[in-house]
Amino acid sequence: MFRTDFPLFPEQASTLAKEVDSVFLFGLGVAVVFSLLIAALILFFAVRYRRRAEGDVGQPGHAPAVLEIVWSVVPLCILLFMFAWGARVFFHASRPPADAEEFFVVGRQWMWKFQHPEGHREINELHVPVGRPIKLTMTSEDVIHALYIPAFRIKQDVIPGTYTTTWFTATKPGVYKLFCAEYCGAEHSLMSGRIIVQQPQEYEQWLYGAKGQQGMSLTGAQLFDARACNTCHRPDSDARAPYLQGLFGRQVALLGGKTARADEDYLRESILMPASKVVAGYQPIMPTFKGQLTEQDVLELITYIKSLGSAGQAPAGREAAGGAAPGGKGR
Amino acid sequence: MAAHVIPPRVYLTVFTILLVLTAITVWVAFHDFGPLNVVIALAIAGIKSTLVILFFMHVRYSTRVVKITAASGFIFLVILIAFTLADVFTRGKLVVGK
Amino acid sequence: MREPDAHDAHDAHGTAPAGAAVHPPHLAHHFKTLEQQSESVAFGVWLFLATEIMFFGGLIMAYILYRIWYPHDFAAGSHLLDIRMGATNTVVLITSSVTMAMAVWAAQVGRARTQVVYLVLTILLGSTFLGIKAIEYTHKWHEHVVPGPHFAWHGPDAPHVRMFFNLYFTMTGLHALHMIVGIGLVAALIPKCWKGRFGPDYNHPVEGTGLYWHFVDIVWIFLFPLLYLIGRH
Amino acid sequence: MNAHAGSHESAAAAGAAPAAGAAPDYLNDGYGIKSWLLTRDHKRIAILYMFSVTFFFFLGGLMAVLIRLELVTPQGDLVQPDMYNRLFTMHGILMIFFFLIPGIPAVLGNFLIPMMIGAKDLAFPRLNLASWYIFSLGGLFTLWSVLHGGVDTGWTFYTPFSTTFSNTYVVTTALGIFIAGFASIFTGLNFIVTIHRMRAPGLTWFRLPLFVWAHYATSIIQVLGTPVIAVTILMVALERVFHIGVFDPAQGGDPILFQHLFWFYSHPAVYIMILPAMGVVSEIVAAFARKRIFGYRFVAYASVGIAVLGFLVWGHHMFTTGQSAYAATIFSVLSMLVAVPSAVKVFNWTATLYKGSISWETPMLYALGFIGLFTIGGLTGVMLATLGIDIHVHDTYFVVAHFHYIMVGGAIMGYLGGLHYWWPKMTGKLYPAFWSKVSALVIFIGFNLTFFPQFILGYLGMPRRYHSYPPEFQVLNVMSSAGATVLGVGYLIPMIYFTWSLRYGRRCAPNPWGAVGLEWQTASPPITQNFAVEPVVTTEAYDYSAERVRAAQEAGRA
Ligand code: HEA
Ligand code: HEA
Ligand code: HEC
Ligand code: CUA
Ligand SMILES: [Cu+2]
Repeated sequence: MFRTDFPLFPEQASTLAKEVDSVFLFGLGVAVVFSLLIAALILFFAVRYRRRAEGDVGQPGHAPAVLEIVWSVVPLCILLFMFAWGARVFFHASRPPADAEEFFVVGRQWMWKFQHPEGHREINELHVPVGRPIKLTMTSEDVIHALYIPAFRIKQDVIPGTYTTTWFTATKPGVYKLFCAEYCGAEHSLMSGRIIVQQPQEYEQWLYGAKGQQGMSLTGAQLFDARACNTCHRPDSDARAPYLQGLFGRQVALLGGKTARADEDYLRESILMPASKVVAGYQPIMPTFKGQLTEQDVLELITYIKSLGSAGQAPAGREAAGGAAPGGKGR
Repeated sequence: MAAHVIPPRVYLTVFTILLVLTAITVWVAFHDFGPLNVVIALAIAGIKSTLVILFFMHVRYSTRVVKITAASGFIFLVILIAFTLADVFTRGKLVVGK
Repeated sequence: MREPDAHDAHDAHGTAPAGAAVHPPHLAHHFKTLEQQSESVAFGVWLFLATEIMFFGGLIMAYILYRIWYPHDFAAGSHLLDIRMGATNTVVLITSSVTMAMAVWAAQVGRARTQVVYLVLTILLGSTFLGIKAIEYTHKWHEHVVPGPHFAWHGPDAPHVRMFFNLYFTMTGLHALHMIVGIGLVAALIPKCWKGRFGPDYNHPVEGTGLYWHFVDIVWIFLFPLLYLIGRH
Repeated sequence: MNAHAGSHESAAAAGAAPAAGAAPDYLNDGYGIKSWLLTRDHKRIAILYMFSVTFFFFLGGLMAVLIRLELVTPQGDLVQPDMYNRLFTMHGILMIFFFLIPGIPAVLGNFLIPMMIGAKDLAFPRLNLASWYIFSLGGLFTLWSVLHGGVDTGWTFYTPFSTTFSNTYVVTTALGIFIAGFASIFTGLNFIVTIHRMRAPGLTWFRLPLFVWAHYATSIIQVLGTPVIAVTILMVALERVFHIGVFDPAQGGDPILFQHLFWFYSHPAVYIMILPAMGVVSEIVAAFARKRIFGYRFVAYASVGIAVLGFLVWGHHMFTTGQSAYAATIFSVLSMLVAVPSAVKVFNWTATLYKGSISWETPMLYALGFIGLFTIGGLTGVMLATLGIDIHVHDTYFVVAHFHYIMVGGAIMGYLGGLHYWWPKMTGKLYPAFWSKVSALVIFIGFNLTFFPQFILGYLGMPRRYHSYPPEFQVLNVMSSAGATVLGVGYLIPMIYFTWSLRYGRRCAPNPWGAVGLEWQTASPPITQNFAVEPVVTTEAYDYSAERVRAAQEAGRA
């Protein structure tokens, strides 16, 4: 089956796509203009000044410094312009808007696992509503993968042991291809999937149609009990461990005088390798949960901890600004 | 012949300084200077190796290209470390929603 | 190969070209003067050392990164190292550098016996270093911190402490390997020194070997504070 | 650069007349396998290298053929995915580490640098021979791995896939690359010392041919960059064997550290591959336009500028890998800067053609092809360095097209141009002019047909290292595979006529092109000592004045 119709330009289906395409088209323009210019000059000179007699020699030209400066500075200006424009787009692409909904992605050889904030899970397929910013927080269970959605012009490596993020706002309902772009082993080329962009109502329907799902923070809360985290992390004053309410986003004072910001990576590390960053004023008694929790579990726990409020939007009755520790223990 | 012959006296002087510096660096290690500990330790290592390079390795009396070669190894090493750490220190620092 | 030997036979190509009649015996056919030859060798060795700096540099880069990430675990690992042995070894190696420098000096002034004495001293000191290192390694083995199935660490965060020891053994191991090569190079010089081959005109093999030896010393000058002197206070 | 009238003529005369002197040319100075395998003559070592790299090129090319065959259809039907992964990995490794990196320096550079600077040999002839043996040993390790099933990590060896997940011959291949790396270091070291210390009287830095400048710059990278890949690959091997954990996130290691260390070498390494080709092009353009290279000094400085700046941009391979966005920004802007010296070179070559006396000989065709294709490759490189574009095209066929444009369209064109230019010098034989022009044309057409469609594929979003792909990409892939066939034929033609010429080629005059470079002032093929009398240089490089050219031609005809 040989297709004779084939696309020359990829579909644009996110807010970012237009921006990326504009820089690209500019770069392409520069490339075409300069390639043609050089090619034309070479051909013209090679014909015009072709050797006519055996003993002919070229006319030694003197190289004026101005010329050298011009053809260094002009490209330089074009290049810096391209850089600045590209960097703007890139920063836009790297900073999810504050109101983005957070989805979780776990990559593994050779499949993609997605989880909606409401808890619904999908494999190799992701339903999203059109027009709403969506942030993907991603990690991998084995090797490095990369989430690539050409129609959205986004790509981000998914790295074991840490979280990376990317985001998009889809602009057109439809079904778009999803690829793994970082080589990851035998079935790298089969580690693909679909992004299904739906109108918000359709999406809601689909979500509630998906039965038996519960919010991630709820499963997280259950895990928190089931894994006995709550035996230490309690609100009372003789708890052996810091109470986690209002933790997310705050600067945490660590043993040894350093501080760390309580972001996802910090929480993950605190759960899997508790001894590597010990909170000041506590004993390093927390057991490691490495190997006992799946990446999925960790994500759920993190969502739960985040749902306990974060710095800046702390639940009533506690102030984040002063940094006074919950339960009176210094942080 | 890298023509210049350095008299043994110089070697002995350098040797003494190196021993003293070794003693200092060990001494410093047992005292708390906060973050300065690392700085002092590396500074002393830097001075010691400079002495070895200049005198034992005759760079002080060598041609300019040898001087440049000796320096370039360290310079490129610094580039490697500086740029890599520039990434490591700023990773994940992009503030959400700004 | 450490010391790119320009000491090529000059007879390989049959008839020497006219005008090369006064070619000193130690001068390779393609050089014009002994000075050109010995400068080339010193320069070549220096370029090789620049390479070596970058080679160790990759490891040092890894070490610095993880030390910044896991300061406590690295300090905990470092505390297990014997600082007295490390310091002793530093002194031993610096002393060997002096004896090596003296050997080069002896070659420059053409004293054959003195050269041999200093070279032998250098080898002895180098071996002492390796001996002490071997003792340290055995201690580490008994303390179960040699990476591998034998490794056992009873504290929090064994993986990061293991990382310290992995790097410790890789770095000191590679350094020791360089020492062994250095001892071999020095030993290879001794017969020639004994025969009085080296003098004011021709000594670049000794000088080149010396450069290499000092470089190995410099590596240790950095390894010692990096590995042994963390958070001792 | 050249010897001025008086003394160079005596050199030329003495060298040029085979009958006059006692000294046989280097090819006849000893026969038998031993006289080759134990030679210390840089020219013979260059020939040894030529055979080795040609072998690796065709082996790598064979894998490319299989890759392109597999990609004719969207389904993975020719080979298993495992096999496909090994194919592109071995293709990349062989082409980069065993063909292109040693390619021009160890063959053309080795042969020509001593002659261009009027020396009898490189500074360390034994080290030179040793480097060929080291290279061969590295090659054997790699071949051994290929024969036992190969490696499937991609030529980039990204961790933790290469360290904990791949179950192929990573360690032996890594060792092969590690060993071959030292050959590269020793070649570079040898060149630097030679260029500093062995120049003929009167040959100042700014009289050196640009070929020598380019190799000098290349050597800097070889000496300072290669050890880093060596130690990195050593850590990968240690990690596989002893699980030292430095790159293993499960043990607290950082996989991105590997990428930093890898690209710290591998980006500068791309300049190891292109700078020598640029040097070749400078020589050819000057010789066939019969004109001094326009802006000689700027071109010379540009080589060194590229080499040094090239060390500061490696992070542009890691824009989407979780490297910090700030670091990415720095690397992006620095990548832009490194394009400027390349632009300077392209413009100066073009300006050299202006009012030149241009002859359309085969080497010139290759050189002009180089300039055009390198420009396209370089400008797409600049697009990749633009952060906003790279998020979309990273790890797609756009990148594949970019680097083949530079490495196949650029560097190989340069290498072939150089071979055609100096073939008479190296062998004393002429190849058929007609067929060589045909080959240049076939290669140019085949090349563009192969790799141009890949730009489009890349922007459409086809990821690289894909064994199977969505059907809408098929047409472009078929075009690419068809082009690869033409390209393959194009490479076979020179292979055939070069081999043919060794036996049946017409004997050429010492200076068939009427070129004025110092290497043309001696016999073709040269005597073992290169020059019968040491040349003395009194003029600038590329002194293509009418008298000089006439003199050169006359001496050449003698
Ligand atoms: C010989 C090899 C070679 C050379 C010389 C180059 C040269 C350049 N490369 Fe390329 N590159 C590779 C080989 C090479 N590259 C390889 C092998 C890869 C892939 C590795 C892998 O992942 O497997 C790669 C990948 C690669 C990437 C990563 C892409 C990705 O994975 O996402 C980037 C990104 O910045 C890049 C940029 C550049 C730039 C800016 C140059 C510059 O040096 C180019 C400078 C030249 C010019 C700019 C042209 C001449 C200028 C003019 C005619 C003047 C007019 C110019 C302007 C107005 C701008 N290259
Ligand atoms: C110097 C470097 C070099 C060279 C010369 C080439 C040459 C070629 N390369 Fe390669 N290539 C790389 C370096 C190079 N490549 C690298 C570094 C990668 C990345 C690897 C990775 O991802 O890890 C790559 C990847 C790569 C891919 C992407 C694979 C993938 O991502 O899935 C493709 C696909 O088309 C390709 C094609 C080709 C082709 C068609 C040629 C042609 O130019 C080859 C032409 C040569 C021949 C054809 C052989 C000679 C002729 C014969 C043996 C006669 C018989 C053949 C016929 C008559 C057809 N290369
Ligand atoms: C045996 C007691 C104990 C258990 C069980 C325990 N923890 Fe902890 N945890 C601690 C202590 C003590 C600290 C503070 C010292 C430190 O950082 O290691 C802590 C710190 C933390 C922190 C960092 C808090 C901060 O303020 O920065 C997080 C997050 C955390 N624990 C999560 C969990 C989760 C999730 C679980 C269950 C899966 C859990 N803990 C189980 C004792 C415990
Ligand atoms: Cu997952 Cu490629
Ligand atoms: Cu690059």
